[in-house]
Amino acid sequence: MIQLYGVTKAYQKDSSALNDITLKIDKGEFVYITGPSGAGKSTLMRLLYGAERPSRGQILVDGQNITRLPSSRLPFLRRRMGIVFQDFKLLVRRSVFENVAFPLEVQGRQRFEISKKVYQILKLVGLEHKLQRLPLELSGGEQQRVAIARALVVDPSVLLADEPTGNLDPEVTLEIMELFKVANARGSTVLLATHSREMMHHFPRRTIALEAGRLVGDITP
Amino acid sequence: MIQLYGVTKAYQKDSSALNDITLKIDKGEFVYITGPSGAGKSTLMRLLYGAERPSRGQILVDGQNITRLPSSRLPFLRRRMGIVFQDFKLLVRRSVFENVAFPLEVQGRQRFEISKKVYQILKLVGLEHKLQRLPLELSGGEQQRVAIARALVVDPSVLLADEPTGNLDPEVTLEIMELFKVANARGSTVLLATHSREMMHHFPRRTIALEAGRLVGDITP
Amino acid sequence: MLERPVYLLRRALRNMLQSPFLCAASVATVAVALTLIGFFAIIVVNIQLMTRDWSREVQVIAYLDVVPAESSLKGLIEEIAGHDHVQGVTYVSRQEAYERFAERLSQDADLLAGLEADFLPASLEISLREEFRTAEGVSTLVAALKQKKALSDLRYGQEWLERFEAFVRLLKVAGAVLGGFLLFAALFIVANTIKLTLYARRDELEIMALVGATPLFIKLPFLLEGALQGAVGGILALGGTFFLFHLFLQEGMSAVLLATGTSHIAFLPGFYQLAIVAGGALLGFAGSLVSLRKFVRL
Amino acid sequence: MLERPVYLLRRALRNMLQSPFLCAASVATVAVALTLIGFFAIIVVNIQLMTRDWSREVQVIAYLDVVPAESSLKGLIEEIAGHDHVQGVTYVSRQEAYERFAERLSQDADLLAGLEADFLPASLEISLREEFRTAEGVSTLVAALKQKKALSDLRYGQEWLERFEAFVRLLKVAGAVLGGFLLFAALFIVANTIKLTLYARRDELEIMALVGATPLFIKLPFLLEGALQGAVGGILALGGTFFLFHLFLQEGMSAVLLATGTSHIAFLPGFYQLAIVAGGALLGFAGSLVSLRKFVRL
Ligand SMILES: Nc1ncnc2c1ncn2[C@@H]1O[C@H](COP(=O)(O)OP(=O)(O)OP(=O)(O)O)[C@@H](O)[C@H]1O
Ligand SMILES: Nc1ncnc2c1ncn2[C@@H]1O[C@H](COP(=O)(O)OP(=O)(O)OP(=O)(O)O)[C@@H](O)[C@H]1O
Ligand SMILES: [Mg+2]
Ligand SMILES: [Mg+2]
Repeated sequence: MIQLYGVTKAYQKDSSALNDITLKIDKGEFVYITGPSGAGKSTLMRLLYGAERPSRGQILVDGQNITRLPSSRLPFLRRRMGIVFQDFKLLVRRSVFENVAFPLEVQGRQRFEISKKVYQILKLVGLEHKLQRLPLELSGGEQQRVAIARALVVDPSVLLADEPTGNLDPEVTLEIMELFKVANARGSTVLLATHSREMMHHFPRRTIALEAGRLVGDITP
Repeated sequence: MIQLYGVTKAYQKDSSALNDITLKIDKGEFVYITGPSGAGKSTLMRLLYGAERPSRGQILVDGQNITRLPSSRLPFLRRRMGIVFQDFKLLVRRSVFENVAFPLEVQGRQRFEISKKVYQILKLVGLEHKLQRLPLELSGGEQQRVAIARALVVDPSVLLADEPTGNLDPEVTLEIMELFKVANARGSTVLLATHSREMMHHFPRRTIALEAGRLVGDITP
Repeated sequence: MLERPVYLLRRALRNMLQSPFLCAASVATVAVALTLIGFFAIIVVNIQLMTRDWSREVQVIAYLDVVPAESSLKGLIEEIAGHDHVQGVTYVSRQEAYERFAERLSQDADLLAGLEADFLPASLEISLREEFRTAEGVSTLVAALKQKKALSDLRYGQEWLERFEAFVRLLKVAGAVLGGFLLFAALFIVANTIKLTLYARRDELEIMALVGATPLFIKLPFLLEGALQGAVGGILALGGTFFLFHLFLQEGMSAVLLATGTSHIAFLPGFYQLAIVAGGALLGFAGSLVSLRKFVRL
Repeated sequence: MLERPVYLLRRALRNMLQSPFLCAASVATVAVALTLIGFFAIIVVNIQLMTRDWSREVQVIAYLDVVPAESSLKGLIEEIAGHDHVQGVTYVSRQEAYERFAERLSQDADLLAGLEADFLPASLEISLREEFRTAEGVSTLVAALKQKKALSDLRYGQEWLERFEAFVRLLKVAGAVLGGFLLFAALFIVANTIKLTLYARRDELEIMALVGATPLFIKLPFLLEGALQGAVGGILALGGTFFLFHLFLQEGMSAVLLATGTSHIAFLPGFYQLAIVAGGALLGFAGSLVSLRKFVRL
């Protein structure tokens, strides 16, 4: 469960990227976050995984107040999450396989378990033939799929996906959406920031709309 | 005018990203390049601006064979082009203003002329209030618009835009498409790699379809 | 994670393989810095050996106005040799004294041609143990010897000894300042280089933290990598020092050295060799530790 | 682009401001490396001064078996002084010779108590111009002097001179090897550091090329930046050297130095100071030039 109470985030003094957001997302929900460019979608995500702290307000994830979390606890918060970053954030010196394996290594999983899971998930995103490639030897869409695989491989309890299909063609987008739905069905709470009306149209779900940092809509179809 | 004759590009021995492409794009045309993720769209662009050399085949831009171009001539080829990179490629230590001004500085334009043009184009993409920001202090869509502004500011004779609206909301996408159309109307040849069926539907133009490196379609509506 | 040193080592090695340029930059910097220090150490070690040679000349001379009978002379020598500051006692007869004096005047010796050989007195030359070859040690010994009647006329090159000690002090101060600064410079430059290599990889460090790695998990392979690079740098430095030593000091200078009275220049003793390699590892480790603090928050 | 130095300078300065960490890393490395070299140069310069002091003792002594009349003595002295190797001629009478000899024996001087003052001959001490204070210069002068009948008995400390020359040669070789390696190390480390700072910005260099910048346009501001950083590093090194000099050498060691016969330790002469700053600029420039070749193709 994710709760926000009066959350404001101002990167600079004069303007705030998020403004007094109060919001509740239940465990296992599938939620779109939408809004024009610069509305604050990524900022909301960054607050949830603790890369930024809110200027004001409180954020609770599974009942834990993460605005008060000491930074030594942050890694453990993040291990319960799967995050697809808008700019991918792949380790450029590591292969596709190593990138996807990394969150599992962090958690101290066994080697054979890691290999199996990584291979499976890479197969699902259609990259099983590019295990040993470096990220910069991939196309934009392939990089994005590596990022998605890395987020999904940990069976996250919360999945944060920031514009995860911006570089993908409609067919692959459909496949990826299927993966998100499967993860959601298995119990992951999914937050998906997107501009794609097509996507929201094909898979209608609760949609939270931001505009210039303010909550301007919260519609459950 | 852009001509490709039997162009093949293989990054690795066993597989080729582009395979025997022969293609002609007239001066002043507006062309979509489409195809699934990993089809070779970005590779085609990279060949056109000389970041990669084809493994086989010849490429002519305005009658000049760029596969034979000595690398000392490459900068001058690129100055006639405006390029929106799929991963933006902004100078992270320079402000938005400086990023957009850079191609003009390279060409030795006067300072007052640079200031004027940069401000105008940033206004067109809706970033006139973020001149002094660094790229990493922008949202994904804002960064993409800076990349677009940098490509348009030089009044390019060829505009290469690789997935230029993947991070933009539908409204801004429309505005950006208007800018591309204006550039096209002023004489720029426009090559636009995209997955967006919506875009191709709203602005129908000649569409070149790639699949696994092969030319599989070339439709003029 | 500490239970899995093999995993850590594998990650450290992979890191190095995946950025050979950064790895080479660190290793080379450590190697060059430590070669410099090794070279300096060779010089210091050899000056120490030289001054130890020179300090053999620290002695007390007791002039015997009346040459005693052979038996009592023997007793006297044994008595003196019993003092715990004394290393050895040599008897110099009048004839020997004259010969030495003539030798000492070298070219001018013929000026003494008309003189009798016995105008110089016989003497006992008393050498000191190494640890007492100081102005203070000599004073103590002299005070003890003065109590014997036969040894009233004592000479002990006070002036020479003071000069010598001043010279050694000078060398020590200069060596300590230069050496200290060299060490500081090496430390600073290696830390700076490592910081730059980590700066070039700060995105990597940030991403690791973003996908749930603890600071320790991020840092350990880099620390290991730093230590490994440092150790390799240290080994190269040892090789480099030996090469330079062989090329310039040992061979080329032996002719020059004969003229100055030193027989040969020694290479670094084993302990120093070990210290260079261990120092390299420590330098790499510490450099990484300090720099990581900057790039991995917490 | 060369017509617009102001634009280039502005870009170089902006570059530095925009990556203060990288800038500081280069400047600090240059500063530390050059401080080390400056310190070493102080030592070399002072050893040179010292050996010049010592070389004053190079002289030829002509013993006069028969003391000539005052007028002919004056003529003789003037004649000798006319030789182009000669700096000055001093007459030493028998009495003076005896006093000196006694002094030279120092503590043992009382051993000469019973002897006459005139057992030593009078002499002319002929000092040489600086450039001829070598074994060769002395030989030439001696050959010339030998042709005069009055000057048959010449002494010229050949042995001492050879030792002295060997010692100077030793210092020169050791200094050249250490100094050469120091310079190499400084060069290598500075170039390496600059390469790392450029490596951290290689994306920037690549992007500039992709939007149509010529290699020269990309490189010039970085070269300027390198030279500026190097010059600033050089100035800091000068300050650092002076600080260390003041702290350790000038003050603390004057007492020690008195005992060894040197009056004071000099700071670097102006030319060297200039060389350090200019060297810093050159180092920064060359380091950037070499490294840019790696990251800006063509
Ligand atoms: N690090 C930062 N420093 C300053 N301002 C920032 C920073 N990051 C984001 N902003 C600003 O905050 C606002 C919201 O940014 P955010 O990235 O959350 O937008 P977004 O909704 O994700 O947009 P997009 O769809 O373009 O990705 C924008 O105006 C942006 O300029
Ligand atoms: N530097 C490289 N080294 C090796 N293979 C590469 C490299 N760049 C691209 N490829 C491969 O070439 C193929 C085409 O890549 P390209 O980037 O042209 O695809 P694309 O059509 O732009 O895809 P997307 O829509 O995902 O951006 C892909 O299979 C990719 O893995
Ligand atoms: Mg965003
Ligand atoms: Mg692409």
